Amino acid sequence: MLLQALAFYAFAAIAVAAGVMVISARNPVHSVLFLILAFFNAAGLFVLLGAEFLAMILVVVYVGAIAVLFLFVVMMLDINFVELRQGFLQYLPIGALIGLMLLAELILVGGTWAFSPEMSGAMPVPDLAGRTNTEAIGDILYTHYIYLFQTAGLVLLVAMIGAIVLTLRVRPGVRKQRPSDQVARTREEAVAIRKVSPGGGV
Amino acid sequence: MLANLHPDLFLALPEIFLALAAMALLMVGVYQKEEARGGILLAAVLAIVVTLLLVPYRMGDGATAFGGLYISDGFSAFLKILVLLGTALTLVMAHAYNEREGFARFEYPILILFAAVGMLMMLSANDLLSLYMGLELQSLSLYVVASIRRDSLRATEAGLKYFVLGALASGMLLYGASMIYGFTGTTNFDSLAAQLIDMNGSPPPIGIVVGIVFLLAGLAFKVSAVPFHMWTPDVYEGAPTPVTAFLSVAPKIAAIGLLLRVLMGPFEALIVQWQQIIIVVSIASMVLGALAAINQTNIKRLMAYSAIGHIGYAFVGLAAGSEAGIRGVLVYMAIYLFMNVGTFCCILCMRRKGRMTEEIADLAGIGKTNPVIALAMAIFMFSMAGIPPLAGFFGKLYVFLAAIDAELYALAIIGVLTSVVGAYYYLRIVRVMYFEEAEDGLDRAVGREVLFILGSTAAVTLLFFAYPGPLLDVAAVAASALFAG
Amino acid sequence: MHDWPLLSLIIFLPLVGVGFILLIRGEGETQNRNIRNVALWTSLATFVLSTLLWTNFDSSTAAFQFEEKLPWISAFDIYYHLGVDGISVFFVLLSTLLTPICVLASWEAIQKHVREYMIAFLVLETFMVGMFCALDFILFYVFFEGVLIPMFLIIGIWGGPRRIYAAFKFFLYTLAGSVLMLLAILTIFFYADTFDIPTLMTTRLPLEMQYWLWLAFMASFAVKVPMWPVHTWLPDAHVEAPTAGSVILAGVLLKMGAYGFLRFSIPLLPEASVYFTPLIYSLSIIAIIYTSLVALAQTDMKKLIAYSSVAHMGFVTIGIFAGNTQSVEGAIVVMLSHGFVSAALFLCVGVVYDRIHSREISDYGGLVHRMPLYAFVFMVFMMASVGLPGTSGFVGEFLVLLGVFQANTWVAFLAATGIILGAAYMLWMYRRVIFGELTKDTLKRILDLSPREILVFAPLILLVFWMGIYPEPFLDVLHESVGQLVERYELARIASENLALAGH
Amino acid sequence: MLTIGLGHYLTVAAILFTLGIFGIFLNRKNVIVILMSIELMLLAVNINLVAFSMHLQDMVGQIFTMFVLTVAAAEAAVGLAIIVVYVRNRGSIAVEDVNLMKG
Amino acid sequence: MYTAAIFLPLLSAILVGFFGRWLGDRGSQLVACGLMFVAAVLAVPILNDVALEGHGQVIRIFSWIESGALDIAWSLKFDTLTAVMVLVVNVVSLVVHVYSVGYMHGDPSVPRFMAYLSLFTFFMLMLVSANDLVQLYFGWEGVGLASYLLIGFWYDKPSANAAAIKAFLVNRVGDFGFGLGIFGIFFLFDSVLLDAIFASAPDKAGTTLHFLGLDLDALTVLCLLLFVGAMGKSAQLGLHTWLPDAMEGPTPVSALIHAATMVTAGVFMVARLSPVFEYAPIALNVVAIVGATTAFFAATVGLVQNDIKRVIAYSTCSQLGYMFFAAGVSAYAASIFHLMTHAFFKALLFLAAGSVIHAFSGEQDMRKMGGVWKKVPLTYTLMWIGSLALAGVPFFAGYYSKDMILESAYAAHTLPGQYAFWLGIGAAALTAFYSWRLILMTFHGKPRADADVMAHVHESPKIMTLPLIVLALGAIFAGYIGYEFFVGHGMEAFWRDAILVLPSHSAIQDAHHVPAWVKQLPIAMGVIGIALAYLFYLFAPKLPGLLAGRVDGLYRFLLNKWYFDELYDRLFVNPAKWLAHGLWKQGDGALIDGVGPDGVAAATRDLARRASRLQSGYVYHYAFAMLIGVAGLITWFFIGEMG
Repeated sequence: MLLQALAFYAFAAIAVAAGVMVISARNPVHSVLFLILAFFNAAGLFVLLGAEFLAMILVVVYVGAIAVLFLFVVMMLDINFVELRQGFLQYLPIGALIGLMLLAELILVGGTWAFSPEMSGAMPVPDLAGRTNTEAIGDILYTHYIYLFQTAGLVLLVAMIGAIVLTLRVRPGVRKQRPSDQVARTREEAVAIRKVSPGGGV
Repeated sequence: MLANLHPDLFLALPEIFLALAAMALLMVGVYQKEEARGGILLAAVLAIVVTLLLVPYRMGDGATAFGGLYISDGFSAFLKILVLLGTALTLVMAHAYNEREGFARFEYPILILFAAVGMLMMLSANDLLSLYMGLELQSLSLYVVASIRRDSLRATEAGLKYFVLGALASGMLLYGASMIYGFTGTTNFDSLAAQLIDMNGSPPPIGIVVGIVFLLAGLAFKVSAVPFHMWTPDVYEGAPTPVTAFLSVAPKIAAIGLLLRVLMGPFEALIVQWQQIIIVVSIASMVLGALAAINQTNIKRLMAYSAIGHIGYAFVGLAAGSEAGIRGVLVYMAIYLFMNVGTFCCILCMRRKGRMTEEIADLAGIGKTNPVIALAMAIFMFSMAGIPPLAGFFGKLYVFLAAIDAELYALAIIGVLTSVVGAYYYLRIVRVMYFEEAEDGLDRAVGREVLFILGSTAAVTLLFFAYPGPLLDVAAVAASALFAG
Repeated sequence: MHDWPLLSLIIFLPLVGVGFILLIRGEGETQNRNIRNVALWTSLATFVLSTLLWTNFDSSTAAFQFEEKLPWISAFDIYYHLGVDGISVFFVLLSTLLTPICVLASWEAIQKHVREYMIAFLVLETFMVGMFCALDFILFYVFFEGVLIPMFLIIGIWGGPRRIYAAFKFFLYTLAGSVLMLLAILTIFFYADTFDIPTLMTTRLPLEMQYWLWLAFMASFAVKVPMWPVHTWLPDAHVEAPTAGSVILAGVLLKMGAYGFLRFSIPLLPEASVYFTPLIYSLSIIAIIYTSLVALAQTDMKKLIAYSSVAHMGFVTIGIFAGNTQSVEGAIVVMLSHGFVSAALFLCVGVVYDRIHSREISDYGGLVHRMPLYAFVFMVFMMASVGLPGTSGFVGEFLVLLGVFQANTWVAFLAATGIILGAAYMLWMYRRVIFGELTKDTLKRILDLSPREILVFAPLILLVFWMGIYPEPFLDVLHESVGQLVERYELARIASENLALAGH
Repeated sequence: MLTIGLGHYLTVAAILFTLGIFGIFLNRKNVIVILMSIELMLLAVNINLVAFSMHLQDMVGQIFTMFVLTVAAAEAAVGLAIIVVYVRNRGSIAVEDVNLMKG
Repeated sequence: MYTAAIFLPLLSAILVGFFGRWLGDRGSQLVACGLMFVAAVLAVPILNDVALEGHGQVIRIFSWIESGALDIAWSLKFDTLTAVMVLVVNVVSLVVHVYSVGYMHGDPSVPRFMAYLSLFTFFMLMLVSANDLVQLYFGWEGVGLASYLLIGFWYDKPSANAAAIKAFLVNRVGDFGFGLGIFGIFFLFDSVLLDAIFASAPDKAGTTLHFLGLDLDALTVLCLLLFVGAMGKSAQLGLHTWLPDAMEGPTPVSALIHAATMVTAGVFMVARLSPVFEYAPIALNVVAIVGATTAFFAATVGLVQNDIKRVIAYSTCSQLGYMFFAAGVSAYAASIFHLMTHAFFKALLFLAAGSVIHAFSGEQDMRKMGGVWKKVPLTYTLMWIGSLALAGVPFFAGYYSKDMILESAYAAHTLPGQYAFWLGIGAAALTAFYSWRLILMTFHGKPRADADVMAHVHESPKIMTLPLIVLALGAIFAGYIGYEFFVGHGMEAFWRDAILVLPSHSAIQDAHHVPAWVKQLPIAMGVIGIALAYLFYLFAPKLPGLLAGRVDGLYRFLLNKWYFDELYDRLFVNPAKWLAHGLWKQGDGALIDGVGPDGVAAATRDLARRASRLQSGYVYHYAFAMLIGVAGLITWFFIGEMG
């Protein structure tokens, strides 16, 4: 119990601290790294909660893919370090006030939670001893949630198309594969029949 | 053959067909020669038209599919038709423009199709999860579409703003969804409704209320209601005009539909709470929409504020929270669709000496030089201002009728007064077109399909009063479907 | 005859004309001439058709006649319901009469956008007539507001130098008033569950509700009438509008507000009307005296006539709310009379404006030397405006004051001072414009009325004398409907007096 | 204090969420950081969902989390793409420079 | 016959007015005079029929206004009063028509003039033959219109235009009272028909009327209101200011309208409504006092005027005062009698004055006349006759009627009666004085006009003098002939029920029995006046100047007509102008528009500027707005939760 509590506080504190650093670090590369740190600790929290599959996903997908993507872009854009300009602090007090008020309210709301019997969900979590978290998710993700699963595929497809549409630049003079050209190639274009006079060579 | 399909798939046929069509067109586009890609846009329109026909064909009466994630009823069908109509019209409008302005990318219609799929999913959502997924499918497509003119600084800035704020909004929405889930233990609309009604009388847990606030904030962003509207003017201005036209109708209608379903379905029991929010947002939208538009010189920006104002009026009907109110909103959105598409047709016609222009001042004197466009524009402007006998008046009439029925007098009074202020800037456009001296006028060549849409939407707007029955009846059926569920 | 949808025919015939005008093709002047002819003949045909209303009118009943009722928006029980009674029939005639006159008056004055101009007038006619015939509240509102569109365009496109300001002021001012009325209409709907005006007339609304509804109606009608202090749009609109626009504005549009009071405020909200009568009295008296004085200071002919309109409409509102037979009938007669007299006065200004392009009184003088016929015509209408017995102006004003005196002597006393002031400003203007020596070079070659202009004025002069000397045919039609109205109002008055007594 | 209940997790999530919002409107220098702030917000939501899921003994929350993660990935991709094209056009990444259109 | 007598002038007006251009000057004159002649001739048998034979009647023509209890028809009521008036009006009008043929010779718009004259006659006839108050009002306003048109006949003259407007407006002030009176009558009697009113007047005596917040005696209030109308039309003190100015019109107009007929309409009205006035003693007293004061006031002003027509105008004013105070002491018959005789001699005086003016080539200032009595003997004689009648010298028409009035006033034995009597006596002396002052200044002494003018002085043509002679005959004999009928022993049979006098108001009967000094005093005063005039203007011409210098203040006071015009300018005209301008610029412009539409528009534009400034373009501001929105709403609900 104690260990669990300690672990929670450690993960939580580091996650929050990393979060603060993400938005306040001056170097965006540092921000990305702090983001990764935050994700790691969140994954830790997930494990504490017993959602180990999600924890793994978080680490693999986020740290492995997204955060790296961030880093990649940050590097690619070769951002200069800009100094904080004036006016940054101008809105800070009022912004902080409103933000803290909101935070206080959200925390208060969290405290009001109480379990009631009607809340028994439609998809009860199976006994962890019997089935792992991963299995439990797998059981329903591809059956009950097939509709959304397919939609998720579409979302990713759109993201892909979007990324390509926006960023792909066809540089003239660069040789590369053009599937459409290849498919559209016809026999007439590809094959030329020449009369070769005998003995004359090609 | 269709009958052999799994019943769930059968019910969701419109979405499935449209998604498959989009993917098929994507394949065609990729493997086709650059020059032959123009046909994709038309094929996309065709796909939408087929879907449009499938919607009433597959209209269930509240039947759910995929374990309660999906619902098909008259309400969703009505709005789906509007959305698809808006999508098709704006796609057709885009054709000539895209060709002319040199960014006829085949991805454009495909992204629009995916967005449409997302909207259809939103309208059929019966679960917070499907709501979220539909919304995101739509939003992601729109972010890309808004900045599809990637070498234009304005377009990319619009896309960036839209994206950043949109992501913030969906973050809020998610947070709200998580709260609602946490405090009720379910995400399904039906069980949500059942649980919330169970509480009968006792004040709802604050967690649910907070959840609703966040959820509403996320949805209000999509319909650009104040104070979640801030992206609207900039995105409207920056995005290419056909995209703006699309943005101004289809996603608005879809998001309004979603709002109606969420508020009247699962959260009907909490009407006391959300009604306050809707009233505040409605008033703020009407006031800001009316005021801020006055100073605009860019017509697309003006249309953005006009859209904000119109959402305020639609919210008046929503605030009533009655069947009449919902019917009013539906009618309002239908009429709004026609007026808006028509207006954007006019904006697409604003070419002078081969260059597009968006300044209101450039409309000067077109009453003389381009009488047809001016007449149509005047019709739309008077209609938007809500002057009878044009269609816009009837839209306002029904929402105010509902508001009065619900005894929301103050809201109604503020509403009609802001409509007077709003009339000022609509009239200003009429004034520029008719009262000011003609300059060179606009270019004649605008594309036949644009003129056709222009003419037909103007005719609908002008003559709606003569035979309003069908739309009203259908809207009534749609509204009652929402209540039956 | 009775099987014909006569009212619908009258309402939509102008639109048929619009259709024809849209089809006209041709070159420059020929095209314009054809357009003018179509507009003229359409409006004349409409007028002829509308006279059937009068000849076939059954003046022995207060019920609505020539009724037509078709479902329109069944979702809310909104009907396309038309009908006229003694009160409304003349306004229909007034509208159909003034339209051809307007067309004729604009024959030469309007040279640009002739097609649009004529379309605007014909559409305007449709709305005006429709408004006076409508027996469904929503239908009424649609027509009532629809009028704004053509009028806005008429002022804005063909108006004077400050036309944009005037057009916007006109439009927004009246719109602001009428949207509140819309809410009142909707509120009534939810109480009475109908938009049907004849049914509503027999519905009694709760007192508390009546007060608010009355104020909402007032907001709309007072602007339209216009009553002090919401009258300031009128001088601007009149001054800037083209002549025919002013004619319609003064001739018909102002009547819409007073008609609204008669048709809605009093029958639907009788108790509230009684309650607010002192308010109407005060505002109207201020209007009469105040605007008459302001008219004295004017240097612009049209503005002067515009202010005089406000004063005349003050008589109308007083008469309506005094609520006895004489005052109400008088109010209607004043409206009709003002309909042609002020219309004619604007036409008179238009005649010289077309020649000299100035409306400043100081730019004229001694016109009688060159334009004796014009001077005569002007004199007739001036005297009618002043309320000289024998002209239509007298009958109405006399009846109103006679009736008002029965209701409240103070009001009659103060309102009667308007007669003195009215004479003062009209005579003053007439003298400066018509009399005196002809010294101005611009006027030395001015021409008297053309045959076309005589044609424009002739029917109006005829009407002025007809109504002044033999108003029986007009009054006959009014009696029953006004009688019913007054009866209801009287009951309400007694009721509220009882209430006041009970309260003490 | 030592028993870690739902409230604890919710508090962490609330803090992270607020930080995310803060990151969006306090950050003036770097557009990419805004994207990271959004990721923070989504992370907070995920913590919320998982915590609720476990305390409700209901799988839906975890499934929701799965989808949120998926979408977040897609969002990041699109967002980064937009930022890339924007920066190509504008030549600056400062948030303050993103105000060509206003009024 | 009856109808023809009334409508022939209208026919004349229409014919001459609309077709004057085709008829030509001569034709117009012929048509107008011809039709007037027929009408005048018809008036004689009418008088005979109605007054002597007693065939009074009401002719209904067609209905006019019908609304609720109000039911008015166009109709002609003939009784003695009407018949007398019709005769007077038609005869004087005929005379003036004929006179105008000569007087207006050479004027560019003769047909118009004739048409106006005929139109006026028609309205006047409508007035006197009205069967109800509204038709009376119709004629009343109609004559006002005609008067306006005729005063402003020479529309090139600014002064004429101003005078015309003034006449119309001052009359409107009177009509304002008259109108209210009619409304009140209807309120009280539920009818405006004269017979119905007369029938129920006795019942209504003593009832009260809630008027302007006060409960007042109904009939008194109504009679006073009606009397205000009469004051306006008959130029009584306070509303008299238009009459002298009205002399801007051509002289025949002054004779017809501003002496013989229109101005007497007020007197006619009071006499006509005698059955009502009789029951309102206070109102009668007011009438008497106002009349007497006017008689004296106008006479004093007449003393010092230099314009020949103005002198006569003030004299008219003064004589009207006599008529009113006669009516005020219930001697209506005397008042109508004087009205008739006055019509003749005053018309004569005016026309003769016109002749003089004609002789002096249009000059009206008496200081530029003189010394021509030998050159224009006929005019001179006629002037004498008129003046003698006016001064009440025995056996001229004025003597009978004026003395009767004074005696009645004395015989009334009321305080107002005594007041009227003494002022009337004073006025009689003044009248005689200014009449001879006029004659002496005009005809005697050294010629003061230019040689040019003097060379042209000549007698007027026959067409002008002939009518004068007709009038002169009237001025001489009308009194003698009419005395018995009007106020003598035959009066009961003559008047029948046209005039009602309560038995207690027997001033006329008593007048026959007043002491001898009462009968002789007016004559004596007249002689004294004449003698003084001779002294001042013939024998000691320096005396007037000396006297004027000695009592300069009084002289100026009189010369400026008691400063009425100045007072009204200060009191009404200038404030109205100032107020008008102020209300327009400050009221409408600054206040209503400034706060109303323009103010709202400006405020809206200002708000609009602020609203669009909110849209700063910065993403973080946008996000901040969303944050505020969410935080605000949540806080709202939290507060709701706690509160």
